Amino acid sequence: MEQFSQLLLAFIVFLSLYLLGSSSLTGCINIMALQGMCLGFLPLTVRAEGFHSRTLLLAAGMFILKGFLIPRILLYAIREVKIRREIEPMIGYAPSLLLGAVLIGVSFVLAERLPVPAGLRTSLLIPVSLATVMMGMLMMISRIKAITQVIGYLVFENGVYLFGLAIAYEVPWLIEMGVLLDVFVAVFVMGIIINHIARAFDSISTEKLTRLND
Amino acid sequence: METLKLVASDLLMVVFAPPIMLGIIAKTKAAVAGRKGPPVLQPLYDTIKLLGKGAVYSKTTTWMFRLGPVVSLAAVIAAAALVPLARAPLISFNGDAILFVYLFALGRFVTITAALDTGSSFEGMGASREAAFSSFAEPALILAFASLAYRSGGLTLARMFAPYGGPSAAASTVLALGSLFVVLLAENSRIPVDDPNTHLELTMIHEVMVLDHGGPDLAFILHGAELKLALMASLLVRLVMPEMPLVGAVGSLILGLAATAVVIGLVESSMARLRLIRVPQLLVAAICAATFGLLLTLR
Amino acid sequence: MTLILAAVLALGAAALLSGLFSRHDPWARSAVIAGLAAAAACAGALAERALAGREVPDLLGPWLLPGAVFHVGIDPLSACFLLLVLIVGCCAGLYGEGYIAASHGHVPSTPARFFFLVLVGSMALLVAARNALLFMVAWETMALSAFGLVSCEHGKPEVRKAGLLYLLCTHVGSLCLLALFALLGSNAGSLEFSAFAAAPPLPAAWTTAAFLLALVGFGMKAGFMPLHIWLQEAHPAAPSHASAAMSGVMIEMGLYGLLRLLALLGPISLEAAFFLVALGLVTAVFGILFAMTQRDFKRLLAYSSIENIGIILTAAGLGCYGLARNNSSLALLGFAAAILHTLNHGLFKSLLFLSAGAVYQAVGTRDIEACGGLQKRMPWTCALTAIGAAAICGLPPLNGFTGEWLIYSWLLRPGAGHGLLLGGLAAAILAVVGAFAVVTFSKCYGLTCLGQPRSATASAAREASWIMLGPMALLAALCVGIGLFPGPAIRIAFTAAGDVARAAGPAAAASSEEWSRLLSVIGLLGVGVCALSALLWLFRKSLLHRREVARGPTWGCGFSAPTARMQYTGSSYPVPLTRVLAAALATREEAHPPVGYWPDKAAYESRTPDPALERWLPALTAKVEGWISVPRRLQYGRLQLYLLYVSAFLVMTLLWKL
Amino acid sequence: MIYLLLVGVPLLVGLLALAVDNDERRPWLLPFGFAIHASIVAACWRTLPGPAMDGWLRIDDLGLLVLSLASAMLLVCSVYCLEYLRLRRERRNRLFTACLSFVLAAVSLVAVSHHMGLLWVGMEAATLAIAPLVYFNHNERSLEATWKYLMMGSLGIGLALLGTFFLTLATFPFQGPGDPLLIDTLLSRAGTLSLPWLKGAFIFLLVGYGTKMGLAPLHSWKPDAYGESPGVVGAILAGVITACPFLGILRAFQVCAAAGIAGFAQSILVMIGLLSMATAAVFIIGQRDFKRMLAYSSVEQMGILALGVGLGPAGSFAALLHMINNGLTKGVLFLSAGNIHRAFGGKTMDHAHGALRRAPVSAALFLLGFVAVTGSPPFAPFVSEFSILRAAVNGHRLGVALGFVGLLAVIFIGMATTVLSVVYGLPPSSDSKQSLQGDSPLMIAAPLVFMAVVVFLGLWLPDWLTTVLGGAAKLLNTGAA
Repeated sequence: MEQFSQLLLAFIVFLSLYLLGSSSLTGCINIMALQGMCLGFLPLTVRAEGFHSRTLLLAAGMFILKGFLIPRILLYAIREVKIRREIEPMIGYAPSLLLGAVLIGVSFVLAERLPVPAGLRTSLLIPVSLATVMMGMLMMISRIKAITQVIGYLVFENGVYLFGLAIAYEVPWLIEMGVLLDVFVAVFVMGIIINHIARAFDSISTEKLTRLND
Repeated sequence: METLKLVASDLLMVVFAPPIMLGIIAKTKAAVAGRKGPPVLQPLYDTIKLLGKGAVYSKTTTWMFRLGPVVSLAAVIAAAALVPLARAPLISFNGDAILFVYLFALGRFVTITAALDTGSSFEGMGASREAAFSSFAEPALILAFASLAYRSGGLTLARMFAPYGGPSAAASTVLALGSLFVVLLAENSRIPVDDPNTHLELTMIHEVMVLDHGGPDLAFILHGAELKLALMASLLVRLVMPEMPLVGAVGSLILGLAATAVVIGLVESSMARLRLIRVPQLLVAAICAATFGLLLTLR
Repeated sequence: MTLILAAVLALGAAALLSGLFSRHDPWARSAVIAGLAAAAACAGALAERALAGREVPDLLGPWLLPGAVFHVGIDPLSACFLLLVLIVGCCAGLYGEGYIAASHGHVPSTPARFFFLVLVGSMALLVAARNALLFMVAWETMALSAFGLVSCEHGKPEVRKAGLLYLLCTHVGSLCLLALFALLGSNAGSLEFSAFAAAPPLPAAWTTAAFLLALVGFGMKAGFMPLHIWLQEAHPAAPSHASAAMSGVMIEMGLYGLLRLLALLGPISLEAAFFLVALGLVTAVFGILFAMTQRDFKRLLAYSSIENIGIILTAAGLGCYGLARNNSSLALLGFAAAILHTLNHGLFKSLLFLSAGAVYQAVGTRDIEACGGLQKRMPWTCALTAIGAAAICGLPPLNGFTGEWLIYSWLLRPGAGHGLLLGGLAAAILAVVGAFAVVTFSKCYGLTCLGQPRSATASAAREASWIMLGPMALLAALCVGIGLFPGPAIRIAFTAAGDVARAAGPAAAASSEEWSRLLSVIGLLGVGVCALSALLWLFRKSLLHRREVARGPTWGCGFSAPTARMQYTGSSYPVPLTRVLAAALATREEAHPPVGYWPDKAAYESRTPDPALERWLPALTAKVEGWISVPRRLQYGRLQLYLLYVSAFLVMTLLWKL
Repeated sequence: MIYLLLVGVPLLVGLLALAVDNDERRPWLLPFGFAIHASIVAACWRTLPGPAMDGWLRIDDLGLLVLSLASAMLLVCSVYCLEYLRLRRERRNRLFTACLSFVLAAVSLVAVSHHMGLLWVGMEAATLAIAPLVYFNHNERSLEATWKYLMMGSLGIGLALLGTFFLTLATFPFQGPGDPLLIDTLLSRAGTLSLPWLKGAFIFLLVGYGTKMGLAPLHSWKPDAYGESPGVVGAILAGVITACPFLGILRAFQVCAAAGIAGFAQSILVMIGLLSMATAAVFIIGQRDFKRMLAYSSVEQMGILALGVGLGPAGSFAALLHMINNGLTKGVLFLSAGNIHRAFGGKTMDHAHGALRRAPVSAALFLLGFVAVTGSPPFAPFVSEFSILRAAVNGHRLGVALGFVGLLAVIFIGMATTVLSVVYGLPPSSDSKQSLQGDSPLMIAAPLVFMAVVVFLGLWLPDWLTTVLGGAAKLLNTGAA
């Protein structure tokens, strides 16, 4: 079981890196869906307590939401505003991959300084979640298109959720409440925004959104 | 009785000495130039004649114009009350030296404003020069006074100009004399600072300010100027005059004044008038001399 | 002690009423006059009691602010300044009514009245404040109301500029004072002045900090060079009654602050004392130099305020020297000279500003070159101006001389010591300043009031109204009165100085008596000069009696058609000095001399820029602009960058702190 | 029960607003609803209600301060809205009114929740509810502003959630009753918390809530959102919405102080406080757009708050007082700025000058508000800023004090240049300006009320307020060095 969870975590990190590297929007969304599914499996594996009904529910919810629902919305969005590829990002793909690697290193360094919480089956969870969080941020920073920024934000959310798994047992409702509400709302509102952006600027890039400055 | 004599002698000094000094200066110059020159009492005659004349006032002028001569003369007379002429001055108190300086300043102020009252460009010019040059003369005067005050240990003219036998008395006295003499020349518009009897208004300083005054006003002004000269000269004399009884004192003072007049006459006939731009340099030299004297007294 | 509250409240109420009655001018006017009268009555009685040496108990009230007690008290020092506030405040306020009425709406009446009353009230409160917080509240109220006055006529761009400059300077000063009081408060554990006095001496590093903070904080208000930059801009911008109150009283409040601090904290080091003297002399010399070269007579007056502040600061520095050497008689003399000159300056400077306002309204310009010949058209104003000018030059029969004389007698006092050479030089510098003052004010008065009118408006000038002349006459009367009979003023100054010099008791009283005796002799001599002049006047009258007294044109030295344009001008008058002092002044001359046999139009213009304002300040601002332009690039609108800042900050903090 | 009312009443008002279908009448719901809310808050002042929902809901002094500030400000602003929305007839105001009341509901939730998770939920709700208000003008600029606001906001919220998780992990191994995130639990077990996790939690919460609060360098959305939203929304953003994340940071600080690592938290707070002031100073100088200028001034004020808390007990007292003063003053400034903006049809120095001639009262209020917010007596912010300065000096931190004073001076210079040129001078010669109107009674009444309170607090700090402030400051510094 532990090996499996470790494998999953490693896979998740790999997926985030892949996201950093990939340029096609549909590709990104599919990979995100994949990552979401992995997240769905995780609750069953990381905690020692095994199969609660709660854990099952959580897993199923995540699986559906992150694996299918959100990707659908995003695909709808890009179909709505008719774009396929990310134009040249602010930070190139190779550099952002390198940065991603660096961030993974940083997150492991940070995780070193934190004692491993009791009742956690794998010590890998904390660094991986931190790494995912950071790579999500990196993606939000390095991409031009609004939609890819949303994807980055979702990666960030995944990281937060991963972290939440560590405490899912002690704080019964927080992770559901938080992550679900958060992801749901963020993506929903941003979908609206993106539509507006599309109408206002007949493009989905945030290039145009630099009028307000000093 | 003593004081009565004192007052009488002072009064004589204030009334008669000044014109006579001027007469002597003129005589000296004439003698050097090989002329006969006007009589020594000529300035006195002039004053009396002017007092007898009527007046012409410019339409531009106001009461300020008439106030000028009056107040300037009054200020100088008041200053005279502070100066130790033959013996102790009429009024003497700690700090009267400053008052002495500022009374002259008062006279200058009213003369200047009176000159400006005429609205004449020449008199404005004179006023401007007078104001400018006196602002170099005053620090020299104050510095000289300072050294005298420090060494004599009192800020009263009577003590400052009493005979003094302290350390480095001679040197400091000479320096004070020198600076005071320059100040005297400048303040009384003598050569080399100014030429009292030039006939080109453009080169005048003091004389040009009083172009419009005539009659009694001119008389007041002339006498005021003469008195000012006499007062500063008598200060010089007191600086080197030993202590002696009243009569002797009066006599030596008169002699000293006459000598000063002769010196002034010689200076005037031996030197040319400086270019106006050079005048401040002369006065600054006086300031330096006074400062050096101050250093000596403090050493 | 409640009297001071009554006075302040009366002024505040009057201010509110004058604001309410902005529609009904007469009501507002009566409100102003009533308020001023009431305040004068209350506070005057109080000041009299305090100066008579009777003990006035402090008034403590609860005040629910952290560290604050509503604590007002009065001692001779406060009373002395309170008196000044009242005299100048009432005269200027009364004059202001005439001024506003005569300005035909150029001066917006409501703010001019409201802020003026607030200004006077806050200053009355300021001198009585015994708690740092209360002091700061009064201080800032004063500063802000003055700002309101300065920007009364904010339609004019130069007024806006002046207002902004003033606001910036005064606020920087106030912040320094805040820091200062925070320092003192943390040392004393309370913001009460009494606690400051009782506190243990500050740590060495803090002493320096406190000294500098006080110097900048109070000096910004008082206008020590080079902190004066706002002063010559703001005073011309304000309506004249306000300029009078500001120049006559408000900037003196900076000195009051310094003196109060000295009274609380005790002696400062010898070096600091020397520094103060040097600063004062520099301020005086440059103040009068710049004053001499101005064409705008209100700017000229403002600069001369800087000069007088310098003289006062010199005297205060001499007092500090006395304190540092714990020679109480010297300290007493120095501080007394400072306070006396403060009083005198308040009187003649406000008089001069009031008459400047009258001239400004009559001629419609502040340019000396456009005035002239006013003495025939507005005799009273010009006569009073003459008195003020003579007084500010420190000429004997008037009050200006008394203070300067005290300073001279300090500097040239007999005795030995290494300070003496410096004393002599300082005296010489004071003499130079005095002589320059004669140049300046013979120009200011002579070229403005005398001669022939240089412009059509000047020849059409009319005399000011009586409500404007009355206060001016009162101030002039005070100038002459103090000059001729200085006794009371001297006693006031010495009792006030006693608090600062920590010299009380018989010795102080004796020396005060001594000095007042000497000055009374001078006053009598002044009376003598006046009497003598009168006699000579009569003498001349009798001589000219029954002789023909002709009136003709001014003698033009042979030139038969002199015109007003041929008179000496304000620009050419100080040239002999500006040429010599070119190094110090950097006067810019714009000369087109006549050329050829048939010269066409020739022109000459000279202008003396204020280095602190026109060279150093721009240089500083340019440098600051350069500094901030670098981080400015960070905010150019790209969301990605914003996110980057957040993430970078997060990671940095984690790596650093976790 | 009372908690239910506090959160429910505004929620109900919002739902009603959604239901009512008349733009004329709908705004009238707000003042009444908010007045009820305010009266409930007043009741809380009389007697603090005890904990409810086994400790999840509880008003302590800190919460009471934030709650009262929010309730009062929103009440006054709702009165302002009556007139404002009447002038903005061209827009449907359904969403605006509803969201305004939802904001109050969310803020009340934040204020009363005594549980880090619940507090976070309230913050989330507030973030979302404010977005449509920022977007009220529906033009490209407001769209951009909203976009940036939401992006930054959601990131911040995410980080705050992460911080909350950290806090939970700090309590591990957790046994026993209660929820680990209850403030009381955290405080009672402060000794046993694992410090590395706690530190991490504080940093994440500081960055997350700091982003919402607008501390530099997390502030960059602020000028855009403040500049492009209506004046009244700006007032609410600057006065109320900044107070809630501040409360969140204060809670985290409370735990740190109890766990004995106050020094660590204080050092970070002082650093970020000075940094914020410096950033504000840099951007305020030469700022031509007076609404953006106000935004930067708000950044500065947030920095002052952080600095104050970082300076120990006395500082925290001053900071809490300053939170209230700053809110009210910002109310004055933004409302009057909105009026001036409307009176000139522009919010830069190029469009707007001579406001004193065209909208006298608003301009005067703007000027006074500027003087107040820069800490001049006799206005309230002076008291708090001076106390913070004293706290710094009493702590012998002359460097901090010097920086504080210096930055205040620079900021004053920058603001004065803009404000004076807006207020003074001659208004632009107007040809088609009859559409732009000057002062109107209700819209100057609201800022006048704020101004009155600011002056009053500047001269007289009521002792009931002092006691509550003192209690809150004590809460913050239990066990603080």
